[in-house]
Amino acid sequence: MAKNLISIKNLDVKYITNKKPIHAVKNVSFDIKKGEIFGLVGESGCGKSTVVQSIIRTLNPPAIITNGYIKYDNKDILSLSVSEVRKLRWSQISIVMQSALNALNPVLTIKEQIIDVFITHKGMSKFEAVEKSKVLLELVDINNDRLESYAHELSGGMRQRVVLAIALALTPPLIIMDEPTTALDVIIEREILLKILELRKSLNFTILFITHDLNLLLEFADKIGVMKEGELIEVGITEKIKLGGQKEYTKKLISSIPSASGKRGVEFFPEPNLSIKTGAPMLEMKNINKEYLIGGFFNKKTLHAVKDFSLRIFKGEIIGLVGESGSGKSTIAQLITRLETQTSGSILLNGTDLKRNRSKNVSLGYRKKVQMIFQDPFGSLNNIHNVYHHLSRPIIRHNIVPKRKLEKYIYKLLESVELSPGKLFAKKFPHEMSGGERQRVAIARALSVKPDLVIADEPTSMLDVSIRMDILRILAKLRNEHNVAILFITHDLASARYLADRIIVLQNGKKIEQGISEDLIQSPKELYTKQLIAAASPGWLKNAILEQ
Amino acid sequence: MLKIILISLSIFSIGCETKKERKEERALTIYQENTASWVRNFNPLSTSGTARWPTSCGIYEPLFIYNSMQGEYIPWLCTDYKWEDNNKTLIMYVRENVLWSDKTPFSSEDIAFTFNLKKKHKGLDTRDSWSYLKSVKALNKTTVEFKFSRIYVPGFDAIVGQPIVAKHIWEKIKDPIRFSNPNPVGTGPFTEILRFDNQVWELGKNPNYWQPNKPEVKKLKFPAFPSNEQVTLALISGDLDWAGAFIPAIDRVYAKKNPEFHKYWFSETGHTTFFYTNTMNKVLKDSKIRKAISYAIDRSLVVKVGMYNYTEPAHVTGISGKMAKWHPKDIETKENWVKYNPILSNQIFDDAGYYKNKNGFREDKNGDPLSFDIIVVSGWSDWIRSAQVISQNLKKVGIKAKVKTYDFGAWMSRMQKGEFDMAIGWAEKGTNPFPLYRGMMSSRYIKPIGKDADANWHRFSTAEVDSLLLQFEKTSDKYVIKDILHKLQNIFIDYAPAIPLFAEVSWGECNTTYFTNFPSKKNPYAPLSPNSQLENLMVLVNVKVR
Amino acid sequence: MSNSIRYLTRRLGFYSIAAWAALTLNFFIPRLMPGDPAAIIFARFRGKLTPEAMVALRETFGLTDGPLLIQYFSYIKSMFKGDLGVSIAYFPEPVANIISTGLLWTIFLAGTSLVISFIIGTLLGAIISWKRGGRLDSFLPPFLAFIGAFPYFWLAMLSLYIFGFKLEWFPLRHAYSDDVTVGLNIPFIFSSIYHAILPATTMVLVSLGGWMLSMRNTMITTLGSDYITLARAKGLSSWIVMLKYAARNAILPNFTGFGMALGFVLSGALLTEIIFSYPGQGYLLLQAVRSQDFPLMQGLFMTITLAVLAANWFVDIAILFLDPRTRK
Amino acid sequence: MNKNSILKRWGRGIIKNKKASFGIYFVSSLIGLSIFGPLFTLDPTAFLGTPLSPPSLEHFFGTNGQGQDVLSQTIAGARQTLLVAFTTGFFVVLVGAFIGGAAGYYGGKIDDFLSLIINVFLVMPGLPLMVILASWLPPGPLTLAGVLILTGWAWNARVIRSQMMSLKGRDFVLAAIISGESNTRIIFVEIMPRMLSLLASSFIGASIYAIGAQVGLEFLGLGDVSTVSWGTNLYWASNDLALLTGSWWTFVPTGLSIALISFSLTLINFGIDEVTNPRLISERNWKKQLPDNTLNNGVTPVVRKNG
Repeated sequence: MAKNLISIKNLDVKYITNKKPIHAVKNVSFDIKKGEIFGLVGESGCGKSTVVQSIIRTLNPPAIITNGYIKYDNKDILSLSVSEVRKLRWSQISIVMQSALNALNPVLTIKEQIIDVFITHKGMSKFEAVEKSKVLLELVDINNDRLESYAHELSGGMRQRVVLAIALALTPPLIIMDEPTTALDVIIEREILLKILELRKSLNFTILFITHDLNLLLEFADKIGVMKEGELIEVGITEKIKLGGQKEYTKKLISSIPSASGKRGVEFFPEPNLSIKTGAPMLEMKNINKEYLIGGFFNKKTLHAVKDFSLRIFKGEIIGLVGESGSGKSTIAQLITRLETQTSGSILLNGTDLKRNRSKNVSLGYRKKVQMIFQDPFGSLNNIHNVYHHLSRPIIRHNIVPKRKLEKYIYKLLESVELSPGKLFAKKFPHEMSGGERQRVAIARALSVKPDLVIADEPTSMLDVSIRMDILRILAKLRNEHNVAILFITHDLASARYLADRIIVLQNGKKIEQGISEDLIQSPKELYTKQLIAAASPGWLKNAILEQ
Repeated sequence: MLKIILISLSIFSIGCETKKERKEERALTIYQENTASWVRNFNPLSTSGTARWPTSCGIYEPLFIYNSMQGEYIPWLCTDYKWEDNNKTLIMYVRENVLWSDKTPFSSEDIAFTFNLKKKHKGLDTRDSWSYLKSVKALNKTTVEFKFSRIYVPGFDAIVGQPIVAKHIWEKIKDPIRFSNPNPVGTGPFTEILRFDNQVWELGKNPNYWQPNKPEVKKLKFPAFPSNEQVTLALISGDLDWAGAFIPAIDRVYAKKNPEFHKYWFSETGHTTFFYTNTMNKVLKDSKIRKAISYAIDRSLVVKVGMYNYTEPAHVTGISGKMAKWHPKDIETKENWVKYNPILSNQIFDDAGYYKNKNGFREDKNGDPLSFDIIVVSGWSDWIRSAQVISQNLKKVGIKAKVKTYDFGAWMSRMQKGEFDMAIGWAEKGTNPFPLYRGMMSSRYIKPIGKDADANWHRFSTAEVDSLLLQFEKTSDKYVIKDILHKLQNIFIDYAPAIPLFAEVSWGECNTTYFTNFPSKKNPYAPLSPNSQLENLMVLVNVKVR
Repeated sequence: MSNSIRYLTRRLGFYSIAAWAALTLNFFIPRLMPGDPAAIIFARFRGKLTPEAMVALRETFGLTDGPLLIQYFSYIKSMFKGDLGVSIAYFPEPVANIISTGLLWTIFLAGTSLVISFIIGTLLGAIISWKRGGRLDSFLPPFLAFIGAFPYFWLAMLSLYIFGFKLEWFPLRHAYSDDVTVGLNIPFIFSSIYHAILPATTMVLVSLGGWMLSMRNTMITTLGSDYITLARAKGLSSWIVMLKYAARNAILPNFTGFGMALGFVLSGALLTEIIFSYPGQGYLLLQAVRSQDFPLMQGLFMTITLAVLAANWFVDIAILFLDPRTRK
Repeated sequence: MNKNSILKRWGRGIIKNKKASFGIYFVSSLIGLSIFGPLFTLDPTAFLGTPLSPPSLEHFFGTNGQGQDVLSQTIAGARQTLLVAFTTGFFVVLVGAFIGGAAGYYGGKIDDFLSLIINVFLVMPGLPLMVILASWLPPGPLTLAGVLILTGWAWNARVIRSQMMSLKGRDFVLAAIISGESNTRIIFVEIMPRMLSLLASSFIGASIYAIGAQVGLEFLGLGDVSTVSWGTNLYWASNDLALLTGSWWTFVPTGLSIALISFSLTLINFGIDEVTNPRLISERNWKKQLPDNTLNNGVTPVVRKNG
């Protein structure tokens, strides 16, 4: 049995505020053995980052560690003096931070940010440090001429590798990885994880890996700890957790993971409706191109965001539009909602070209027919207005129901998105609700004007895993109740599979493949689609290692 | 820490200031013009009057200097004059043995040249001499003949006051209007520019000056002072020897701090500051009303609040002090409407049919309130204060008078165009009261409202005055002159074309630590104020080193 | 790097538009104001002029009447030639000469105090944000805000009176002592510095708080960012984290402000120069205004505007070096 | 509106904030004094007593160089100075909000054009322009306010523009557009209230600027010195050589009043900043939990009951 590398006992962390202190971490204890990959999973705000930052004591004020021990190498980190902590940092424990763009200083070169580690801890000369840095970069497959680059000059994947390289600089026994791949696209995420595993083999370090994505940990970790509201509710080896663990919450998390392979298998989703593709399409996009001009007067560049894109949506249909960031899927949403105008091509609503109808009434009529649900439930509702305001405005504007029936209509609407009692929720302000509740309000708002088409732009990606399925289920239910068409935009092929009748795959602004959902999942034609499916299937990491 | 810094600073400061000038080296340090930095201009003919102060009263010299203290012409570059040809020709006798500072002899040719230069360049003729001159010729080395195109005896003042430039220098100057004459060659007591920086400059004495053993002072020094406050500080701390600044509460601030050396003398110039009432106004055109307004003004309060009691309430004729000698004998029997008498004032208004309404303000027959604006130049604080006092005085007799300040340009334009009800302003000046009464009552200056008038802004005239003025221009007979001036004063008292406020004084301060023999009340050989231009020459020549 | 050049040319383009706008404003303001400038000028001399003399003088002053548009073009033309006209109050001195007497002094006094106040203020801001909640942090911001709340001239006059007049620690006026020769010699340089201490200190004192607070605020935002946490996690010393990582970033917005302020020093020293009799631009402007010397006024406004624009352009260049993101 | 609305929360926060509440208390009492004070004091323009007499029972703050009562002049001066200051503050924000708001919201060509104007006004040296304009225009509070607005609006417009730009791309604005709201309603009902703290602190900032600039211009004699305001009080004090005559009472009350009101306004702004940007609150509470002399040294403190 391997020794404990680090062991945390009864850790308590509080944030001091003007009012009551916030108890962010409550009585957390766990051990990590040497050579292990320990995964810590939990939803945003559950305290997992606070736990790991306590280990190297980088929590900013107003945080105070109020109880517990962190034993490392027979010493209690929490008893160390400031200079001892500083010595411990990086040489013993290093950290890879969530967003590499934010973790790298924008005004310093990569070189400057690597060499100071060597200079401070190893007392190297500048020249030695630079030489060492070159080796380090090559370790993560980055050409050493990148040393003079700035963070903004690198791609997302490269930045993450650089941050990884910095963490490896002193080959510390323990590396903390705080959501290191969250901001990346699935395929790049895969590459980075493979790289980490490869390096671990050669450099032999222990990993404490933090993520909100349980699916990832199931592939990757040896042991998993589940956190909820500051408490560590369960710790177990991966195999046990995979089977559902012991706690209800863990079970719910496991069951919320959509999968792109195997059977569709989630019982409460209605079957896709494949029978409605008859007659004229409700909305049609014909050969749409969208180019953006970027840069100023003198250095104009064009960005071809959408290339020759066509789409037909019929009444009551759900189409999944799948693509990674930068694939042009959000641009398409903006074109349909007319927040942007296409460079060429035409959009027809019920057979009428939008370009020809520019008068205000027509556009108001269009607004009534096409509605949208945004990705970020915290941003799409205005903090200064309550739920009633958000729902009543479009109803009044489009004159959906007479004034005296307004209140009742709103309450009913809220209840239809499972916010009951409606009367209570109508009075709430956005900041008084959870993310899931907000997103339901947003759905209610989109439905309030009885639209024909709702565009749902990544409606679940900012939500906690455990409630994503609820939102998808509500959307599916509403399609059936209101016979509204939904354009479901997502980067996650698996969730598209659950909701959509048809799926369109986008890459670099181009439609590369489309088809009925199950058909496309079962027998993809394009390599890219295959990669996407592979990355969203259980066991993908092991398969990938095998492939190598 | 702070202590150390301060100590080292003060040591440092001593180090910097050790070279305090020894007594005999001390330059006569003068303040006359407000400025932040000096511009090198010594053109005495400059139309804009922008040359440095001693240019026309130190570097260059005039023919005669009118001494306002003595009321006589002092011969300077000329020794004598005479009128000929029924006042159509003026002969000047030029002083001999005068040298320019470059040792070239001075002669009558220089005088004739100076005047003919002004004829050639109209822009230089700010004294308007060529509107009555026909020719100026040097008859021989020591005589110059001025021929007049029309008889205009008052032109004498302008002619004798003209600073004379050197022909051998100026005949080579192509554009004398724009010429800044950086290295002047003059006949005056101080001609050598020793140093010229933007914050200080020095003027050394003329080695070839024609007055023997004069001046006693070796050099003059002019530091740049941007504000009166700075001047006062400099005077108190002994950095200035002679200044002409308005200093409030001067006894307390300056004189009492060192009674032995800190001296000042605010001498009356004989002129007066006036309160103008526009006679084109339907109410103010009535001389009775103008007198009623005058009765309502408490001049002693105006003088106290506006002028720090540095001057006196004006005489009803508008002239006083050195000019008082022109007063007619029977002046005491005349109506003295500059005396504060609000009861009489109220009565006159009532008699004229302007009654007070229930708010205590007077109305005319149509029920319109009597309401006027007093316009004053913004920033001219003594006038603004005076106007404020007057406004409150008038309120007491039921007249609404609001003080409005305008920037000088806007104020001037309103005055000239006659677009004002009431205003505080200056009057025309001269060696006798003639310019004053001409400016106040001549129809020659009257222009319709909206057109610029050079003088007579309040637009008053009578035929009687016009003919008197014409007579005056043609005579050089002392008795006739006196008689005409008496008549003009009587007319002024009868009609009250403008309301005299207080006598004008000129500011003059000196510090006698290093220099003596400045003019004073006891030794009034000239005004002390360095703002008295030509008369300052006498001071520069006569100041002695202690 | 060609992108940088393009960026700088673009900024230059903007500055020329701004310069043109200022130039035009400069032309129209005096012409739209009440009163005939020529008449006002001569009224001030209190001279008597024949109409012919008046015409002659108008010509010398350049106050010719004519269609506004033609006047405008000839004005633009002469501005391009650097001909700012002839001053009226200092006639016949060219405006350019007068301005040159004060420009260097203003730049010296106001520039030095700006640089000092920027450096000290920024450093203080960095330090108090670093030691947030400390004694310095709870004392300095309100204290400097209180000092800055006084009218500048009020403090300046008081300090001149106390330190200059009563205690005689500092000279009462001018940029250098009257008994030194102007030029590059030690007494002159020392004298200039000595004379600048009091005015510069008052200027620094009132402006310090602003720099400090804005630095503190940006520092606090910066200190919350991930790269600071990472830098700390790397075990670097506090000084390196504060200066190399935090202050280096936080100074950028402050630096843009510095550019603005650098330009304003030319005009901002107006009150200082009046109170301390400092021979600079500011007082000249006030004097030009008081004596209706609009060629001088226009000239001063023009140089000040150009200085502001030039200063901003230099800041653009500096930021290009300081912030690699702009080089994209 | 519900008491949980964010605006109400800010409001409560500001009232609870020590700095802001002190500032509000002082500013509002001074406003009250300036409104009602002149009813109880002597006529500030009347020439009452011996000029430059020191404070006495008859004149609490003494008399100035014209024998006017300094106390009533200080109170009456507050009226005009504050009126000009707050008018300027209001219009600077209004103009800034309109131009900056329009530029930020509409973007494109409108933004290009408006931004150009804003930037031109920004780089135009304000003080000289102010001096020149103030000298040419008829002096008085209206001119002062006008000149201050003209030279002061651009900075606010820029700040509001950038805030508007960041807000208009937010999802809640896009959501409002998609739900069919009109632009005016979006700007004024959805966006502007979100900027309320910015607008409020801009208003206060502009008012502070207006007090300073106004007093400065008047001190130079560019205001209407025949009226009573703080600037003219100081102008006359300097005119009467208050310092050299030692009559401190003619300039200290006004100078202090100006300093106190500007300081109070600054404190309100500190408060607004702290309430709406909690990061700025100094970590006093946090410090209280720690042993003495611990400051943020980059290492999270540990305070355990059992050591």
